[in-house]
This record gives sequence, structure tokens and C-alpha cells, in this order.
Amino acid sequence: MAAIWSVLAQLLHIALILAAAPLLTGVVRWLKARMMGRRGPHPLQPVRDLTKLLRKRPVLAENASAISRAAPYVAVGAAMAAAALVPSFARGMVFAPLADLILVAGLLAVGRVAMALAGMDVGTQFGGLGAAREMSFAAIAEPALVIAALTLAILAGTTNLDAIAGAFREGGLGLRVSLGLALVALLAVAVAENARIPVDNPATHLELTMVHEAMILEASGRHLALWDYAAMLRLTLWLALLAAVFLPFGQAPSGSAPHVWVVGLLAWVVKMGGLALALAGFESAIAKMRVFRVPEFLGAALLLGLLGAVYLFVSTGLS
Amino acid sequence: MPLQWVIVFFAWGGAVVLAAIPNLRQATLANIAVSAGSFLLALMLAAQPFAEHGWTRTDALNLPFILLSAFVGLTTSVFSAATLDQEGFDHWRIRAYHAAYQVFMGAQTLALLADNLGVMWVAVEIATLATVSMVAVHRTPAAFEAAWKFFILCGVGIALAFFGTVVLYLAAQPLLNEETGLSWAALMGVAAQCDPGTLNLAFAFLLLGYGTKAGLVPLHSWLPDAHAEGPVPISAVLSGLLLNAAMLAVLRAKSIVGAHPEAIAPGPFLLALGLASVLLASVSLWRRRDARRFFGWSSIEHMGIAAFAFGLGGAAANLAGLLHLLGHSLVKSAVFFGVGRAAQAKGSQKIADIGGLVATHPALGWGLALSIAAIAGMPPFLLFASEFRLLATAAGEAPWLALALALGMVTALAALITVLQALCFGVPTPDAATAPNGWRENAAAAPLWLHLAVAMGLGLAMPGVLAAMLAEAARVIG
Amino acid sequence: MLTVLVLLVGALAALGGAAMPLARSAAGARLVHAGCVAAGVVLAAGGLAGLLGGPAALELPFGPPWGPARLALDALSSWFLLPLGIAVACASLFALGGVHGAVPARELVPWPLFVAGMALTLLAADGFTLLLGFEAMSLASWVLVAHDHAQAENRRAARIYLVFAGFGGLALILACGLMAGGAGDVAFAAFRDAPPEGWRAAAVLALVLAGAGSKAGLAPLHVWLPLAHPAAPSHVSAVMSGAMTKVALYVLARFVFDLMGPAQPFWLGAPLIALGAASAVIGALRANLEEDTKTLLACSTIENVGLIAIGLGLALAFRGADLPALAALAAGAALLHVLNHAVFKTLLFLAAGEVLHGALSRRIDRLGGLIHRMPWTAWAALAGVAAAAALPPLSGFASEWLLLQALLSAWRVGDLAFQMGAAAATALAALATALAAAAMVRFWGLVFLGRPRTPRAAGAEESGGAVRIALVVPAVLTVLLGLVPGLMLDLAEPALRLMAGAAAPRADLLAVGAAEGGARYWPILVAALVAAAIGLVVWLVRRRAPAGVARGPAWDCGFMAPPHHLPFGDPATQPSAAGFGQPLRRMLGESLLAAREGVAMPPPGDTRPAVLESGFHDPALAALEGPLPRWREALATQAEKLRDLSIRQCLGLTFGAVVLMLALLAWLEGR
Amino acid sequence: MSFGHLPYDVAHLLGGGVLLLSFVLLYQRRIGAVINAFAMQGTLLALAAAWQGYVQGAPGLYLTAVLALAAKGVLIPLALHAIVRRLDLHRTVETALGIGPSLVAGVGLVGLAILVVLPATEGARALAREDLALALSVVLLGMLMMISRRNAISQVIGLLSLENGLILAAIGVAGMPLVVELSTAALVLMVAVVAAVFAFQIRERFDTLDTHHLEEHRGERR
Repeated sequence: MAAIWSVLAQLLHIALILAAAPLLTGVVRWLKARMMGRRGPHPLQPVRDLTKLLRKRPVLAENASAISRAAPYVAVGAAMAAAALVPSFARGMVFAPLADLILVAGLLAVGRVAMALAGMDVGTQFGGLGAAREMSFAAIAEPALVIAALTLAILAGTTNLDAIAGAFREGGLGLRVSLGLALVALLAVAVAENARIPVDNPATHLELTMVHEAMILEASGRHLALWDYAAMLRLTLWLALLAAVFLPFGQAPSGSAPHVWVVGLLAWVVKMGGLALALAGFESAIAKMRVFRVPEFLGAALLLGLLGAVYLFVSTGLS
Repeated sequence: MPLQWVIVFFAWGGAVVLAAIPNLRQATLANIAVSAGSFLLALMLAAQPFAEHGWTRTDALNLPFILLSAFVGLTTSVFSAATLDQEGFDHWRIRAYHAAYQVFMGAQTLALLADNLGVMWVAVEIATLATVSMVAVHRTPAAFEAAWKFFILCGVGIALAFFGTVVLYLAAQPLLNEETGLSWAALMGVAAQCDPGTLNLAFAFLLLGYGTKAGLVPLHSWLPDAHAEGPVPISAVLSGLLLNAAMLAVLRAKSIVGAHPEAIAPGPFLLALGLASVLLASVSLWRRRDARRFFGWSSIEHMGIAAFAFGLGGAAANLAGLLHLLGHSLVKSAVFFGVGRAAQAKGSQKIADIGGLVATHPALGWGLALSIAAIAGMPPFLLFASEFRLLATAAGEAPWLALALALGMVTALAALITVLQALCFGVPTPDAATAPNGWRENAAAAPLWLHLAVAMGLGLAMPGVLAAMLAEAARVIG
Repeated sequence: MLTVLVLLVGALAALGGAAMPLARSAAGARLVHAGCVAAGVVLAAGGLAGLLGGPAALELPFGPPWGPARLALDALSSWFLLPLGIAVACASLFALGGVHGAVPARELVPWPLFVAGMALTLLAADGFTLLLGFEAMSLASWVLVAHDHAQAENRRAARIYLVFAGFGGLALILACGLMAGGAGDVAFAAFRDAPPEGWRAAAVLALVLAGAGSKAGLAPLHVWLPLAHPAAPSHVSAVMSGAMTKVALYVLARFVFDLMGPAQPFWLGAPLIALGAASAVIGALRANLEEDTKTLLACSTIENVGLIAIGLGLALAFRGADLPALAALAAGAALLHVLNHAVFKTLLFLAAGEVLHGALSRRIDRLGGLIHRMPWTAWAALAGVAAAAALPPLSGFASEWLLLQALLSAWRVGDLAFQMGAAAATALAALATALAAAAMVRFWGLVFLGRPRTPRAAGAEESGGAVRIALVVPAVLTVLLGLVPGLMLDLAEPALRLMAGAAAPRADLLAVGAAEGGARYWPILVAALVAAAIGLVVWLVRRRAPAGVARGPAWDCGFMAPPHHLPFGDPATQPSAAGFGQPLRRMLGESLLAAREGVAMPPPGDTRPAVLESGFHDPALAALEGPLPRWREALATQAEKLRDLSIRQCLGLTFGAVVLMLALLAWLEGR
Repeated sequence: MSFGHLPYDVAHLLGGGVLLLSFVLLYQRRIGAVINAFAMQGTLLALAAAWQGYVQGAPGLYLTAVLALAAKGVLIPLALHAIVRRLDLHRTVETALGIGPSLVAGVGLVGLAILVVLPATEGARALAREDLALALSVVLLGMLMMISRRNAISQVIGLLSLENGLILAAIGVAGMPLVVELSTAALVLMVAVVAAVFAFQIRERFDTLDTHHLEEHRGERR
């Protein structure tokens, strides 16, 4: 019985994430517009854009190779796989044993590399520029993520997301300084990974500052739709990840029956909404920073994560 | 007449004959013939059991070196047959050269064979006289300088050795009769009862005396210049053989003194001189511009390594030292073959004027490159085995000394490799107009490759009997 | 099996001798390379047999003058035989395909000897044989590095390489001597009987790090590697990077884990971790700045060697702290990465060699767009690049996942300082991994994507036959090894027991696990998941979107269409190698590698293009070529004063020696 | 044997004479005088050898004595005079170390020799010990002369007197085998040195060696 429930939960989770992705992006945009005093587009606008783009035939440069055509599928596939692993409303889904934090990072890296290669495929200045910046920023973001994982792994004894969520759900860990520091580090990484302000501005195509958009300048039609959808999935995934780790309340325990899920679902929606609101507020509150200040931003996050780990060693007498 | 004497007088008789042959071609061939005869006699001697005949002896310590010197004498005669025409000798010098060569070989063999320390001293002196004349043979100012320096310093050196010999006899005088008075065997027998103070005095003089001939720092000044002037074959035998004879004399003295419990330990002195030689040579190598002087300095370094080994003492280190002497003779003479031939081909022995040998003279160039690598202690040659043995033992017994030795060795290695690539690689420098070619090219390179092959064979698969002999010798010299 | 391998070593040496005449004809050269292919296969098979069967030992009837040469085949050496065999087989196959006529003997003769030297090093069971193989390997590869000695920079590379080799050999000899103590018996068995303690152990570790570490390319003794590896012929570079560094790591592991005995303190692992982390970061960063394909790959080798060293150091620390399971985890990560890196680095170097052969250049700025002209090379290289960038589910990710898991458990050692150091090392390892990904994207993207930067690149030709097989085989292996790491760990279990005294944590066959009940990684399931996701996406898109694509000129933000004489547009309007490295050069390079850059901007109205000047100095190389020669020269100047003495003063030296000695005697007598 | 015995006293006297002449060699300023002093030293050595031959009843030593007398007392001095004339060397000795200081150094060396030999050789007979001490002093003084004189001839003479010291030691040790042969061989060496001066036309080369005018020969420019 439990097995079937876990399979069902997994399927529901996947459907939920896939559906939530464009919606979430739309909601964030709408909220930002509201906070800036504009009426803003309808929250469902992203869905409409996607369907419109899907119906268009893409135009490829003469010298574009198969990379340009394969990369978007790989990016979306990797993002979907990663998103399928992050627990949302219930734990103990069938893929739970697979849900390893470092694996998620790896899958995100797959998407990143696919995008960078697609950006370099045609051989335009901006594609290469964006790819170089993307990979370089990731080089600083990755250690920050791993260090945050270090703190979580020490506290939870594993890097398995489901287990971490469970450990935090059961509590007993209490509120810790190092946990807060890890949270800050993860937030910074999330901002960078999703090309949000202040690292990048998803709403602009200003060549000199853009990172993410520069790589997909040549994409059009269904390819562009896939790139956008991959980005939406990543945002959803990150918010879900933060929610699962740092706001574990309300999650349905593993193996529980569907009627328990309702609470979890509601809790999850509330969490995601709250996070979206926070993100919108954050983005509309601050300005984008210069490109070469980004490493300092991420480096600070890395150091905070390191500090958190060290504090953990000292405080909890693990030594 | 016992075979020991036959060998010596065969060479000297050959010298008399050669002194009468003015024709270059005939003389070189006759020289090869005499050397080949000596080599055969040496093999026959090796076939005989160890024995003492009057003033001479064959034992585990000197037999390998006798074979070696006969072998190197033979190959060197072949090499000189292939290259002597480049020296531009008139017929007087051809006579003198070949006569001196065989006189040296005979004296060298006698010095190795001698049981009586007096005889050994005389032999070393004769060898010195023979080589001095050859170092000066070109009669250029530089040659005279080198020869005179060689002569005076070594003259003083063997004078000191003479004094040491006298004192050694004085030490043993109460215990020995006139016949056996200077016999090494007899002295070893009674060394334990001799007066230690006298032994110390004797050792001091023998060490400094024969040490001069062995080119140990600070008695080394004559060596590089003497190796750089005169015909190439003479440099080859000087570096390959004479140094061994001197070092062996030092070892005989060391073994006698070492046999006395009260006397000073001879080891530390050898260690100090050896280490000084290695370190000084390893830095001096970096300033050399002249190829043959460069390898003269490297001979100083290797004699220092051997002295270090013998100073360390013990079966393992002594074995390493003996192996190092053997390997150094083989490889260093090979190096001199290569460098000499290259200098003739390029018309200059300055390092700057020799380059890109592997491109223009492949056989010679790669042979030279390999032999320099071998001198630097690269496998699979004998020197690698000896240096491994020495460093491993030293690291176990005296780590700090081993570290200093390794430091010197790596510095020298870097210098050797730099010169190797300067000589053999890069853009070839133009050949001199007079450079010969054809069969001479190969005849000059053949001994080099033969030496390398032998050095490799001994390093990887030494015949058991020879290995046992060396182990025995290592035990004898204590 | 051991006998076969020993005979193989002998046969390879003989083949090297025979190569001298064989080099004169193409058939002969092919014969030699075919022999090496067979040798590689036999080596790998021997490794498998050694892992499945038990250990074996053998005494040769000959050897050094003081005794027989001892050989042995145990789990550790067997494991390292695998990468050696694979790399040698692929590289020889590549070289076989590249033979189109007589080959210079200097390129053919050393090749089998090089392989023989590496094999002998792995099979050795006493210090002498080990050093013999080690130095023979160095000497043979030196000839290969110097094969094109007309170029000054190749000569410099060869010189530095051989000097480092000699230095490493001497250091290892000293280490053997310290292990043997006064006894002087250099057999491994004797070492095991009397493991060093206290300062001796530390000294041995330092010497082994100096000797084997310099050969493996551990910072700060890595400077020779980016010089020497590219200078050799491509198939040699592949084996030098793929296998030779592994042989050096084997020597390191053999000393540290086996010969020095299990009773060593945990901090013995600290220097390994520190040096490994430093190497990983320096190597990966340099890989992002180098502008020569083979140099770039060599730098990435330094990075991977650093990661392996971190794994070995962690294993050592865990074992010292009596955590065998974790030690096995770290050691497993190291061993797995040894194999994986050997395969994908061989693949990448061979691809670079094929690019060099097809497009006639190693400089990134002269390549580009090759995926159109050299598809096989491009896609094969993509597999290697993805593995080197640690992307799941390829081989690189599996071993680096294990390594990260080991690093995340490092705090269990308990010592606070070690915990902090380990946390820093974790960050550095992650940094290096991400940097490597950036470097690999830069390498593959600039070489194979975009537009050709030179006419020669536009007309590049790809060769088929053996070369193609030599590229496809390691590519397939890279994928397979990525899918079954669990299987490989089970295979490595005897080696792990030998190193860590325990087996790696059991996960099921297809997975690797951090610890009992800890996180796990199922490559096959992950691959299936991603594949399913992609399939789903493709299916959905197919249903909604119109099929096919339209072709047009690159939009390129609306820049004007290229002129007719430049059908693909001006190649100079693509990112250059220096330009692509700019962000990292500014972020890290300026602080770590003293990198500098400047734009030569022509005045307005001048039609000259603006040029980006950039470069960097590896601090280690600067130290090597700065102070050391200065000190040497100062000493030499002093020594020369001795040489310039006149005869009278030389006699003075002798006289002084005599007087000194007599005074010493008198003093001794007086006491 | 000890003090008061005639053989001892005479031997001691002769040995002392040889040593004294070494000091005279050090003291002389003119080449000619140096050569003559060396001739006297050779003659004294010959006498000492003959006396030892008589005392030890070793007829071989008479031969040594005759050789020494002929060579060192007569022939070599004549040859050296000839060289001085032929190569017209400076007639005065330029010293590197002044006369006075070198005499002082000489005294120090004699002290050192006695300090070393006497405690060292307690085992040996008194005569031998005395002789050895004297001989060692002569050897050291010879070397001192070699390094403290600039021109070739006086250095050669220093070497020759050094060799005298060797012979003195050799004959002093009773029953030394091969003594005649060895001393002859040593003599040959010395004759060769003197011949070499002729052959190589060694003038004032001792101090002009190496450094400057050899560079072009050596190719060791820096």
C-alpha cells in the first residue's frame, strides 16, 4: 500500500512542479509589478508566452550545429529530473532515495553546461560572453552550495534531501546560528543560479550586464520556449528546496495516505507563495549590481557558509 | 715468470716496440694488438685462483679493476686508432704517444696488482710520468700550463705518499722482517698490533698523497685542466683508470689503518673529502664553457661520491663505492670518446661550438646523450645501481649527510642535463672542414656503445662470480 | 599472471630495441604500435586477473649486483594496471592510425620502453626495481618530450622535465633508505616489517611527496607538467597525463598506505589534503587561462591529481583516526577517480591530437567550428569533457560525488584544526570541480563550436580507421564507467582492504553509498530519469510544435550581415581564448596567479582593432626560475675563486691540508 | 740506541745538518746561493745515507749515497745553474712570504713535526723517531719553500729538498725493504721535474697560470 502511495505522491509531485513552474514565475512578476505600482501582466502570462512560442518554427543560424537543437531538451530534462527529486508536500516519495543534494547540484550543472554550449554554438560575441560569465559565477556559487550542504549534512548525517527534510521536520535541532548562515549562503546561491537581481536581471536584454539571457539570444520558437521553461523550473526547484529544508512544517510524513497530503499541499502552496512574495519584495527593493561585484557577493556567501560550518564544530563540541 | 709480471712487461715490451713504429696506421694497429694481448692476459689472470707472487697479488679487490683497465685500454686503443689522425702528430709524437700509452697501461696494471706498497708507489709514479708527457704533447701554452700543474701537484702528492709509506713501514717494523716489510697482506696481518699513532701519521700522508692523484677536493686543482689538454684517449684513460688506481691505493691504506681498533677511524676523513668534492664540483660544473673540462669536473664529483661511500664504510656502502668506481670508469671514458669525437667533428671543444649532434651524427649524438644521462645516474646503467645503493645506505645511517650528498648530486645532475641538451639537441652547429667521416665515424662511436652496453649489463645482470668478488672486496676493505 | 606480465615487460624492452630498424618503414612502425596495443590489453587483463585472483610474488634470477630483483602483483598494483593498460592500448591504437610512412626512430624506440618502465614500476616489490622502472619511465618519456628538439621551448620543457625526474628519483631513493634504516634491505617485505615512526615517518612522507608528488604533478612541484606533456607527441601526452601520473600516485599510495604500515597518526594525511587542494585549484584555474589545447588539458590533469591526492589524504587520516569504513570510502573515491580520469584524459588528449593533426594547430585561437568538419572527434571529446566537468551520469561525477561525501564526513576525525582544514578543503575541492567544468566548456566550446577562426580550421580533415576507434573506445568506456561505479568499487575491494583495512560501504550493485544508510547515488536510475524527462519533453513538444527549423544568418543582436569574402563573418568577432577566460582571470587569476591583462585601444579614427593582452605567472615556476639559480650562481662565483688560483696557491691548498691534518693528529694524540 | 752512542749522535748530527740547510734554503735571497745550499744539502744527505748503511750494515744504502751525491750534490745543481743561465731567470728570489716570516713559519712547522711524531711513534726506536721528526720537518720546510717563493727554480728546489726529506726518512728506518729502489725512483721523478723545466721552458709561470692569459685557451670566459 505504502509503495503505491509513494508512487502516486511522486507523480502528483512531478505534475505539481511542472504546473507550478510557469505560474510561480508569473506570480513573482505580477507581485513585483504591483510593488512597483504597475498593474503588471496577468500571472498566467508566462503560460501564454510558452504556448505562443511553441507554435513558432525556430530559426537557426547557418552554422548552428546539432548542439543548438539538442541543448534545450537536455536543459529542460535535467531541470525536470532535479525538480522531481526535491520533496514538496510529502516525504518518502518513490524517488526519495535518489534525492541527493549533490546530485541535484550536478543535474543543475548539466543544464548550465548545456546552456553555455548552446550560447557558444553560433559563435557570436554575446553568446560566448554570457557563457563565460555563467560558468565563472557558477564556479564561485558551487563551493557555497557545497559548504551549506556540509552544515546540513553534519546536522542531518546525510546529504539526502528527504532525510534532511525529515531530520529538520522532527526538529530536535532547534534554531542554530550555523543553520542561519547556511540559509544565507543557500539564498545567495539560489539568486545566482536563477539569474535574479542583484546578480542578473531576468527582465532586461542590456548586453553589457546580462548573463543568462545572453546565452539564448540566438534561440527562437520552441527552443526559446524550452529555455524559458527550464529557467522557470529552476526557480521553482530552488524555492521548493528552501521550503523543504528550512520550512519543513506541514510536510506529510513518508508512506502516509492521500488524505494526509491535503495538509501538506496547502502548507506547500503557502510556503511557495510566501517565498515568492519575499523574492519579489527583495528584487524590487534592491538594484542590480555590477557584473564584477557578483564574485564578491558569492564569495561572501561562501565565507558565511564556511563560518557556519566552523561555528558548528566549535559550538556543538563535535570535536 | 708469474702471469702478473707477464701482463706488466708485455705492455712495457709493447711500448718499446711501438716506440720504433713511425707510421700512423701501423702504429695504431700494433697498439690495438698489444692492448688486445693485455686484455687476453688479464682474462687468463682472472681464470687463475687468487695468489700472491712476490710483490704482486691478485685478490677480490683488484681483479675486477685489472679486467676493467685491460678492457678500457683495449677500447680506448680502438678509439684512438679511429681518431688519432685528427691530432696531427708528426712521426716522433706518434712514437712517443703510443709508447707512453702502453707504458701507462703497464704501470696502471702494476699499480693495481701491487701487493708491496713500495712497488705500488713506483707504479703510480711511472704512470704519472707517462701521462704528463702526453698532456703536454700538443706544446701549446695551455697544454704546458696543464702539464706543469699536473706534474708539480701530483709530484708533491706522491712525495707525500712516499713519506706515508715509510711511516707505515716504521709502524710495522718491530713486527715484520725485511722481505714482507711493505707487503699489504703482511701489514694487514699485523696491523692490529702496530703502534696506532704511527699508523695515524702514515694514513694522513697516504690519504693526502694518493688523494691528490684521485682528485679529491682540495687536492683537485690539477684534474680538470689535465683532462682538457692532450689527446682524447689520454683523457679517457686518465679519468677512467688512473683515478681508480689512486682510489684503490687509498683503500689499501684505509683497510690497514681501519684494522687497528685504537687508531683513528679513517672514515670521517674520506667522508669530509668526498662531500667537499661533490659539493664543490656540483657548483663548479655550472660555470664550465669547455666540454672536456666540464667532464673533468664531473670526474671530481664522482670520485667524491666514491670517497663518500668508502668513508661511510660497511659492506653495503663499500660495495656501492666499488660499483661506482667501475661504472664511472666505463661511462666516463665513453663520455670522453663521445665528446672528443664531437670536438674533432666540430673543430672546437667549447660547449657553445658543439650542438645538435643527434641531428648530424645520430650514432655519436645519441650515444653521447645516453652516456651523459648515465653519468647523471639515470638507469639502467651501473652508476644508477651504485648511487641507489649508496644513497639508500647513507639515508639509513646518516640521513643529514645523505641529504647533503643528494643536494650536491641533484645540482650536478641539473648541470649535466643542461650540457647534455646543449651538446646533443637543438640546431646543429656547422662541422669543421677537416672533420672525417665514413668508417671512422662508426669506429669512434662503437667503443662508446660497447661501454654503455657493458655498463647496462653490469647494472642489471652482473655475473654472479663478479658480484661475489665485489662483495668479498667490500668486506675486505672494512 | 605475474610471470606473463614480467615477460611482457621484457618483450616491450625487446620491442624497443627492435624498433630501431623497424622505424625505417611504415609497416615496421605499425608493427611496433600494434605490439603496444596488445601490450596494453594484456596489462589491463593482468590487472583484472590480479584483482580477481590472489596476490603473487616472484624473484628474478638477475637484478642489481647485490641480489635478485623482486616483483609482486597485489590488489593495489593490479588496480593501477587497469588505467595503464587502457591508456596504453588506446594511445597506441591512435598512433597506429597516425603512421603514414617512416617514423623517426627517436619517436618510436622510446615508446615501448616507456610503457615497460611504467609496468615495471607497478610490478616492483623492492625499492631498487621500483626506482629502476620509475627512472626508466622518466628517461624514455624525456626522449619523447624532446622529440622535436629544434624548438627552444621544447628543449626547455625537456630539460626541466628530466631535472625534476632526477630530483624525484633521488628523493625516493632517500625515502627507501630511511624506510630500510641501517639494515639496507630495500625489499618491500623488509619495509613492512619495520615501519618508520615519529620523525622518520614524517621525513619519509615528505620525501615521497617530493619524489612521487613531483612526478604526479602535485603543487608546488607541478611546474614541469604543463611544459612537458604538450611537447610530446599526442599519444605520448595522453599516456603521460592519463597513466604516468597515476603510476606516480601508485608509488605514493604504495609507500603511504602499504609500506609505512597502518599504525600512523591521522595528521599524516593533512599535508596530502593540503597539497591536493592547492593543486586542484591551481590546475583548474590555469586550465581556464591557458590558450593551448594540450597545455589546458595538462593543467586539468594537475587538478584531477589534486582531487585524487585529497582522497588519499582523507583515507590516510580516517585510517589513522580508526574509521576504516570512511577510510575505505575516501580510498574508493581516489581509486575510482584514478581509473576514470585515466580514461577520459586519454580520450581528451587523443582528441586534441586528432585536432592538431586535422586542423594543424594546438592554439585555441586558430581553431573553432570543428564539430562540422570532425564530428566523430567532437562527439567523442564531448563525452570526455562532460566527464571532466563532473556532469552526471558520467564517470567523473561518480568519483567526485564519492570524494565530496568523504569530505563531508571529514569532521568525524574529531580534531578541531583538522575539521576546519577539511571544511576549507571541501570548499576548495568544490571550487576546483566547478572551475574544471568552466575550463572544459571553454575547451570544447571554443575548439568545436562557433566559426572556424582560420582557413585551415575551416578545411580541417578527420581521419578514420584506427584513430576513430581509438577515440570511440575510451568515450564508450567513460560512459560505462560512469554507469557502474558500484561494480568497479566491488572490483577494487581487495585494493581497498589493503589500503584502508576495510571494504567500501556496501551499496547495492548499481549504486555507490556514502555510508551505511547514508546518501546514495544510482547512476543508472539517474540516467534513466533524465532520459525519461527528455523523452517526455520531446514527446510533448512534438505534439504541439511544428517540425523542422528554418535556417538564416545568425541574428547576433542585429549586427550587420557578414561580407561575402567572410561567409561565416569575421572570425575575430568571436570570443577568443583570452576573452573567454577574462571573468575568472579577474576574479581569481589576479590574486592566485599574478594574472594581468590590458586592452591596447587604438585612438579614434584608427582602424586597427583593439587587442586584449593577457598573461599570468605560476608562482611556483617563478620561484623555481628566480631564487634557485641566483643562489646557485652566487655559490658558483665563490667556487670559481678556487679554480682561478695559481699553482703556488693550489700547492698552498695541499700544504694547508697537510698542516691541518697533522695539527688534528697532534691534537688527537694530545688528548 | 740513545744519546751517547756514536752511531746515534752522528746520524742525529747529519739529519740536523740537513734540516739546518733547509732553513738556509729558506733564508737565501739569491738563486745561485739557493742552488749551492741545495747542493750542500744533497751532499749531507749522501753522507747520512752512507752512515746509515754502515750502521745498519746495509750495503744497498751505499749505492743510495753514491746516487744522491752524484745527482743532488753535483749534477742537478749544475743543471739548475745552466737553466738559470739559459732561460736568464731573475737572479734574485722574489718571495710571496717574506724571508723573516717564512723563517718563523719554518720554526713553527718544525715544532709541529716534533709534536706529531714524538708522541705518535712511541713504539719505534729512538733513532728512527728522531730521524722521522727531522725528515718530516725537512718535508714541510720544502713545501713551505714551494709556496712561499715565486719563481720556478726556487720552487723546484723546494720540491727537491722535500724529496731529500723523504730519502732521509727512508734511510732512517732500519731494514726498510726496497729502500734503494724507492729512493732511486724518487730521484728519477726529481730529475724528470728538472728536465720538465727545460722541456716546457717554464720561466715565471707559477703565478701567471690560469686566470687571465689562459682564458682564450680555456674558452672559459665568464
